[in-house]
Amino acid sequence: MASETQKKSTRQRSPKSTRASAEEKRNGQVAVPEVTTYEVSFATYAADAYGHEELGLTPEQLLEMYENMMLQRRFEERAAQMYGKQKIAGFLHLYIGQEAVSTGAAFALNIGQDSVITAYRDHGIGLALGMSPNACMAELFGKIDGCSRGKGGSMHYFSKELGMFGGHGIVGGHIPVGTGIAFAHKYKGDGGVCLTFFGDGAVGQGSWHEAANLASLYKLPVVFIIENNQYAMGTATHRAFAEPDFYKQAVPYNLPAAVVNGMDVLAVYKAMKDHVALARDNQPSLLEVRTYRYRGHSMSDPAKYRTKEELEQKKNDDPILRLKGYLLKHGLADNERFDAIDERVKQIVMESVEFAENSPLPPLETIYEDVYVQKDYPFIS
Amino acid sequence: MASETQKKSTRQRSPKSTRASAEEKRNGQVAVPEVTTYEVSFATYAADAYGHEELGLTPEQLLEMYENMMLQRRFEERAAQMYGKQKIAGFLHLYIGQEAVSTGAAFALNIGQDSVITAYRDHGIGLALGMSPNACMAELFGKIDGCSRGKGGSMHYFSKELGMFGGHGIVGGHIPVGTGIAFAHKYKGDGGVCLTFFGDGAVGQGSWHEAANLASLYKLPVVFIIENNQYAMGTATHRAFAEPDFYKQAVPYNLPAAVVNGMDVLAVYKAMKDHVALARDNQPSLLEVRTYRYRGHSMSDPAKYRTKEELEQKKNDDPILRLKGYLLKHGLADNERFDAIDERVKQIVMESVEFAENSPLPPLETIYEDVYVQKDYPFIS
Amino acid sequence: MPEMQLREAIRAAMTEEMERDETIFLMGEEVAEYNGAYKVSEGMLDKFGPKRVIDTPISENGFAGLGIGAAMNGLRPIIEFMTFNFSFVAIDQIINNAAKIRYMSGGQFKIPIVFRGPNGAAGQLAATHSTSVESIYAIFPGLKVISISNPDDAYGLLKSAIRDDDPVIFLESELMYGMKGHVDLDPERTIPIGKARIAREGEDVTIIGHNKSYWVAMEVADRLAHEGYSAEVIDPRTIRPLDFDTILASVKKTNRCVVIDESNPYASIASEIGFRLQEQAFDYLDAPVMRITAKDVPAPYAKNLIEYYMPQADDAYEACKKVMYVN
Amino acid sequence: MPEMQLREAIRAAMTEEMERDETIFLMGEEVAEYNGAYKVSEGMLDKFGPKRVIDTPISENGFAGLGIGAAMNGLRPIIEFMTFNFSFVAIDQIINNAAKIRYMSGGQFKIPIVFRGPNGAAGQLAATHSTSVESIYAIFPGLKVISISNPDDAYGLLKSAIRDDDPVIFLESELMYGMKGHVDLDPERTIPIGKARIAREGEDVTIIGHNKSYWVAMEVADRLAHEGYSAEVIDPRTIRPLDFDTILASVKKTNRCVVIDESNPYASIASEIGFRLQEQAFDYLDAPVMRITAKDVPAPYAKNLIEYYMPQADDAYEACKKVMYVN
Ligand SMILES: Cc1ncc(C[n+]2csc(CCOP(=O)(O)OP(=O)(O)O)c2C)c(N)n1
Ligand SMILES: Cc1ncc(C[n+]2csc(CCOP(=O)(O)OP(=O)(O)O)c2C)c(N)n1
Ligand SMILES: [Mg+2]
Ligand SMILES: [Mg+2]
Repeated sequence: MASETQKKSTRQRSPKSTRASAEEKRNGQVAVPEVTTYEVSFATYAADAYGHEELGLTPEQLLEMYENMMLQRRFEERAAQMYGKQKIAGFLHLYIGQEAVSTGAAFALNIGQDSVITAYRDHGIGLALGMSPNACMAELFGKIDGCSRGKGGSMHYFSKELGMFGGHGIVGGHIPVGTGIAFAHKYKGDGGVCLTFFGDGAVGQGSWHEAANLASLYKLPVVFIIENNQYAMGTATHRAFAEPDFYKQAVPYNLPAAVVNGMDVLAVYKAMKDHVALARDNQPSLLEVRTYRYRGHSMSDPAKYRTKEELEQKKNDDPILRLKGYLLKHGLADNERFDAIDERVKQIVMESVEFAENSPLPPLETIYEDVYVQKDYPFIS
Repeated sequence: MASETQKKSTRQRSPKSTRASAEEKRNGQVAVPEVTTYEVSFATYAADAYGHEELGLTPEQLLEMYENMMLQRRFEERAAQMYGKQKIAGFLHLYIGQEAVSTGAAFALNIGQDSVITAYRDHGIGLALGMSPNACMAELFGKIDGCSRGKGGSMHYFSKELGMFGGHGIVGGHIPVGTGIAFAHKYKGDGGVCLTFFGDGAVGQGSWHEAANLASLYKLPVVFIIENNQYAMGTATHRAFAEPDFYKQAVPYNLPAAVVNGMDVLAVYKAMKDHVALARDNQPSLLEVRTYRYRGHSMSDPAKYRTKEELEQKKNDDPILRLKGYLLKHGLADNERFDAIDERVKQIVMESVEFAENSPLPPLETIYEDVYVQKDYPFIS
Repeated sequence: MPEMQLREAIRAAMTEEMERDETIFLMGEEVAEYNGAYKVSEGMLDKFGPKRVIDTPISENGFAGLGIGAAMNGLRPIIEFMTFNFSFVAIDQIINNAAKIRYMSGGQFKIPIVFRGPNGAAGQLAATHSTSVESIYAIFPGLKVISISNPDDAYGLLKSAIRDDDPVIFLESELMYGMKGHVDLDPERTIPIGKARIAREGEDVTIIGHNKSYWVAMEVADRLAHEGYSAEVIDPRTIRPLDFDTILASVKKTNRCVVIDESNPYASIASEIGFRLQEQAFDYLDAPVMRITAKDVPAPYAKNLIEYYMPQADDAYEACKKVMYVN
Repeated sequence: MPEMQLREAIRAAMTEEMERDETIFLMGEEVAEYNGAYKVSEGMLDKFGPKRVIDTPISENGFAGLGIGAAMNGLRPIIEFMTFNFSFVAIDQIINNAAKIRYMSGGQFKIPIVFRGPNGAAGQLAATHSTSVESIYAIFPGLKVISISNPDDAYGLLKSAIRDDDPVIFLESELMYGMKGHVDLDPERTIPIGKARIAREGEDVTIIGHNKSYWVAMEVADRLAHEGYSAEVIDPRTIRPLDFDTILASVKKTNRCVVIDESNPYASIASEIGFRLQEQAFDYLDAPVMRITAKDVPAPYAKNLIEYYMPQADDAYEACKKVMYVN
């Protein structure tokens, strides 16, 4: 089983001691400490390494994945437009380019049983899990029919029903929360696992360190997923981290780790499947998923910190086109089929905008709702 | 040079990729990700591995080390007595058993140029650096002649003159501060380095993770020293950490790491020398020093979480006796010499108690002093 | 009604609730094998086992967040801070997650969690170990804040806090853990959150004090009684929501008020109570509301200084005399 | 006097001070290569180089602590929080280290550090990104807290803050960064910490507001002026220490006071000002001090809700009328 291989590969091998400096010592120089070397392993889920058959996926499922990714893409493109029209305000962080990560993850879960938590770049995973595009768009518009009743906005998608635990705006702040969601799954014995997504930038936060140790110590059913899109706002990973190979973050916690090509939904799916399986066995783990965001950090970011060439090159590696290419190449779908899907997605997104437009603003009195469960809480007024 | 060996040993070697599961794949089973192994090294500073000559220490210096350790020991034994007599209150955390760490460190520094910061178990390093036993005892008594004017107490020894930056009570909270002290050394180009001590328990705090990355990223002259005395209050390391080999904490920050036997002052001294040298080269590093505290966590702790046998065994490995044995064995000092030192230490400590007794309580109006540099700050009254 | 220590009352409340509801667990540093840094949870590991009484690493931010996630996912955690001073490394979790997630999710998630532990100064522990946190947490809508002064209130209010579906900050005191008092043990009995206790009825002045300051208030009331003045003493018990109706009614009767609060003065609970009184009892106040608080400095170590730092019964007594215009 | 944006005034203050004193450096997320998330530090990397204008990882606790250590060891750091909401993950450093180390060391170390960045709500950013932190930091002796409302004050007070030998929390506002105003640029000019500004003299009511609320106060004063009422407007500018003398003198003249404060109401700066006024101007107050604050809820996202959440000029206007007993 892949999961076992994973597990094993993280145990470190017997250390090899080497008197690295015996020579110096013979020369009568100062004593030199013994140097010991130990080995650490990680797995790599590469692009184009997995065929749908070995993954147990039908062509129809691949097409669902395609539609799932396309919906995220088109939804956000439209959201960006609406932001331009000032229908949406505040921060809007687009996920475009990263859709293989959300889709690969969502398809590896038992939605309803499992849980997901992520940061503010949350439209992708929300839609991937099956949140209503209408409610999602209405949330961006700040309307009462929004998934969070207009209280949360772009950064705070939640769906209790689908196990979507948010949408969180404090970088790193949700990582311990994800660990706790997993804790509850294990405590209740409900078989659920929690995928805890965070950005490369969030790796800098102490909350990650604490959560990783807790998860490993308590053997919690959690998969930590670093969505390494190579930038935190304007900061490239190597400018913020002495060690930008994030899979190495697993070592101090004795966690299995893997690097995943996040531009290939099949590689992501496979990695998620394997690591969700570990989690179901109460073995937490770490995935570093290498991906890329096409847009700026948020709507106000001109993204001058990267070259056009870099961006173009990444766009050539587009996850949606890759899956489409796979399906076409293997004769599993024709262009007509794609056109139909694209058209349907377009309709869904258009409808969501209409829905959001027509949804009322939250009545002013709702400002006092949802603060407390207690109905008659005496607010200061 | 040892420091270079160190440096090198932390670079990881070229990764070896292994198709761990080629076999499975041939068997037509599911695809398995490629597994890559990389190597990481750490150095070990073992007990009894270093002679004073190769370390460039004279017998007189060894005797100074002995006296330095003995002073800490006797000072704290007397402090414990005074606590029993209610001359001292609040928390009193004794360092007894760990003296080789403070002394080995202090002798490796250029005191005056370099800096030290530690947690609340700070009497040992304070005295090792040369803080006045009188001022130190008076601080415990909460008197105006205390090193912190009676405002800080046991947990807050400071000496600006000696580069003793405290004495800090929030577990992990001082680790970033130590990083900043080192930052200033580098910024000013004054050649100083900062030793940042913390306990095994503090490794659980996110502040460590953040500080380690910052230090490595900015190449700061800091040595992080985990004083692994194997317990954080009543919690043995393996009960708090998924990976209790703390030298592995260095991996995600690409820091050189070493494990040091903290019961042998010569091993500690050697390790500190090597790593201070790295720091002077702006190469931060991590030392895991394995040591042991003989007393409870604080005065109220009966230490039921460990066996008498364990304690006795550790006491047999006493750092002061070890150094004494070394000196005797090599004929570098005789018992008379030790008696004279012991007597002097006894006098110093007795005097410190007398001094503390005689020092006045801080006048009430001093409560408003030392809050602000500003002299006429308008306090609310 | 058995007499028991405050720590025993807290333990009894946790134990009864954990017996009643399997989704409740206790987590914190040294709560299990060590039986609690202040022995509050003594014996609970033996009783409930390691699944439900859980030691943590020193990772307050981590386990506070873990508790919040667990609460979102159907459990009812009790998170012990060894002292609330250490909650500062976890404050982002409490302020931004516990207090706000329900709101930001449009009410989809509830977060039934209790953060509990000792608050305030406890003798010569110096500045970082002596902070009163109540006015910080009280700022944040989404949280409830309780601060108790005696075993029976601790028992009844902790049970309410554990049963409450909203996050609760529950503030105790190291110095009071050994204090004994009668507790009306009854698994079904709770004391409602948001109700102050009129500890002593009086006519001449209202003295308000919570947690340790309550006992200062009682001491002052005793002294005044000897001189023939009758003070009404109110223990707010709940800080958020504050039972201002009870306070207001009392001050409308006595026309005078002194608040004792061991926090630093600026933006304290005393400030808030004083503000609301002048706002809502303007025509009833015969004298300004006075506050007796900790001094406006960090807590010092020296015995005489830390004693001087704390709100002084003498000062409160003088303040009462002053607002009564007697000398 | 040139007219410049608030962000430019802040930049000018930092630049002049950094030119004057080599020990000053600027550190924070995106302050260098990105030129600042809100372009406050634009061009400063080019001018001062990477030694003195330093990008950080997202590690607020780490770099806040780093700044404190650097300050203890002879430097004068300016630490930028992208917003003060993110200071909560670093609050232990600020509260326990910056504010208390000097005290705990018996005055051996000084900590000349400025933590600066925007505070409060900035439109539809939802609950975690809209907190007003001033009343939290104002609690702690050892800190100074400044909150500015216009480019000239920003310039003069930031220079004072940087020169000050004590730790200063310096609160700005995203929404005001683009606001223009005259700034009397002069490397030697500073505005003293702890002095309020009487922005407008008046007789009938004192309106107090800091940061964005200052502008609400001015708007209300304008409206009142049209109706023939003369309001005195005070911008406290420094929150700790509060220039209460100025406030007191004003209220002794007008006998009425309304405080506008965009914090949540409980234990806010408004509470503190109201408390002190009733305490020290009891016989001068012709009406209760009223406060107009953010609503007692987390900040919502929807446009209409967040507008409603903020302190309303209408409400402040009504409050003024009320305390003046006119309708
Ligand atoms: C504690 C905290 N600090 C700073 C910010 C401001 N901020 C928002 S997003 C972001 C970058 C995060 O980058 P990354 O984690 O890589 O996620 P990505 O945006 O790439 O998805 C920053 C600095 C914040 N929201 N919270
Ligand atoms: C943030 C914080 N949490 C908890 C505590 C209480 N506490 C004080 S010392 C300690 C144990 C620390 O152990 P370790 O770091 O190993 O140091 P040692 O006592 O062994 O020297 C704890 C939990 C604290 N002071 N600060
Ligand atoms: Mg990123
Ligand atoms: Mg320890």
